[in-house]
Amino acid sequence: MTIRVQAQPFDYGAESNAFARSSDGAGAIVTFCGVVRDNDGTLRGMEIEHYPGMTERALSTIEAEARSRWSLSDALIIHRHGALNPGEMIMMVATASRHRADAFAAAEFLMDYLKSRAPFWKKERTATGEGWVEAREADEDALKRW
Amino acid sequence: MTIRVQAQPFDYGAESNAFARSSDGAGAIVTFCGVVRDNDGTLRGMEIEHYPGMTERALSTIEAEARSRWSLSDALIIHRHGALNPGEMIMMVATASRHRADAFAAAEFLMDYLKSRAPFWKKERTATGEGWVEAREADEDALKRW
Amino acid sequence: MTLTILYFAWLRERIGLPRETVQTEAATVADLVDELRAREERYAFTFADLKAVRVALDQELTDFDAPLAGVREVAFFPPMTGG
Amino acid sequence: MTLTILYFAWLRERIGLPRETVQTEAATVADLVDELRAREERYAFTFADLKAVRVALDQELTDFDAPLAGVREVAFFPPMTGG
Repeated sequence: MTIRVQAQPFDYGAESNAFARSSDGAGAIVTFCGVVRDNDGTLRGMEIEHYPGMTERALSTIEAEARSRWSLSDALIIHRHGALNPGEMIMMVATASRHRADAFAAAEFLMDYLKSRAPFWKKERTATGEGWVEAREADEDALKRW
Repeated sequence: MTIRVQAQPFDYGAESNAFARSSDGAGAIVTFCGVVRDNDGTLRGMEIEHYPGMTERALSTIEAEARSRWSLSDALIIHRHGALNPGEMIMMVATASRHRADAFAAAEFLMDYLKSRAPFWKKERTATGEGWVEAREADEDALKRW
Repeated sequence: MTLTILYFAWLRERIGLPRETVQTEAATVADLVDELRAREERYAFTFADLKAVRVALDQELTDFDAPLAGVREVAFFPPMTGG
Repeated sequence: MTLTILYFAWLRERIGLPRETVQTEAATVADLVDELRAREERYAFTFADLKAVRVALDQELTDFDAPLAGVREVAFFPPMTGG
């Protein structure tokens, strides 16, 4: 089980391969990767603020909860903070299980909780100014199903 | 949208990175990778037989169905056939969407249909002999939810 | 009519060949299976329990009561185990 | 009691500092917020609508009616937008 909160970029593919290799015998690997998206071509960049200390605690709690609910042989969370450019990878999660349904459910659970319960805040910088990304009601609602 | 059925190994990480990069603006990337697992340490290898022609048709149909159900900017299916060793990667799917819920649902849908509706058959070779892997009832049941 | 029949996985192994060409007037897949069963013991053995067999006509999954009119390729195989 | 208060995202920007130390006898988070609001306009402005504010005590998410007894670190921030 690995949690990394870092300013520097990570290599999604290399992390996915390393995770799959170390989860020998798992059978089913699921990964999620979030990319800085530029919906209308005006995004210049993004700044991610976080709460050092609480971030790691929150991610550990979320991951422990996922492990208690599903049969996982391994899990990985990497989340960046600081300045990011459009197209850069913000974060990834990976889950490994003998059963694909567990790997999928756990990865989606980790994402849902990470979105609304881990202390990260995104600020977008566009051609016309900058502003904090507002939390989506759909993200809060997504927690209710678990 | 890419479908590849091949005997040679593929690089899960490199494919994941290339997929994420080409899905610029998608925001959410989900991948699944199936690994030859050796549950009790007796597996020597696996042989995957398939039905050339029908395999590509079935995968295309499944992928088109996923695209009609969810908002996907891209999808990828790679599946190997022939001889595989324990620990080798059998197949992967990847989905890209602006919304993570769509990317997750589509990837799980692709996996569920690929398991039971694409003409692949696995034969396992162990220390004591060889045998065809039997279809699991749970895999057939998994289709009912879609 | 002339049909190409393909066998996969344990059906291929039991019958002992991956494909063959047959002349038949069978109206449905079930009729064709009956003709094959009547041929030789290995066919009767292979098609003993149709619950364990799936069929595709011209590469589309179908049922045993599907008509063969216009079909060129019939494939028999066990439930699929991809992924 | 002495509390360290942390502010994140737009709360940090509106108040103009990332952290401060306060002496308070506030019994709950809500009491503390009332004290802060009474201090200066920028606090009143920042805490005008508590529906848009979340609070953590010693790095655990909680509610505004949570007691402050024994707490060392209070953090105020908007709904989280990670992932």
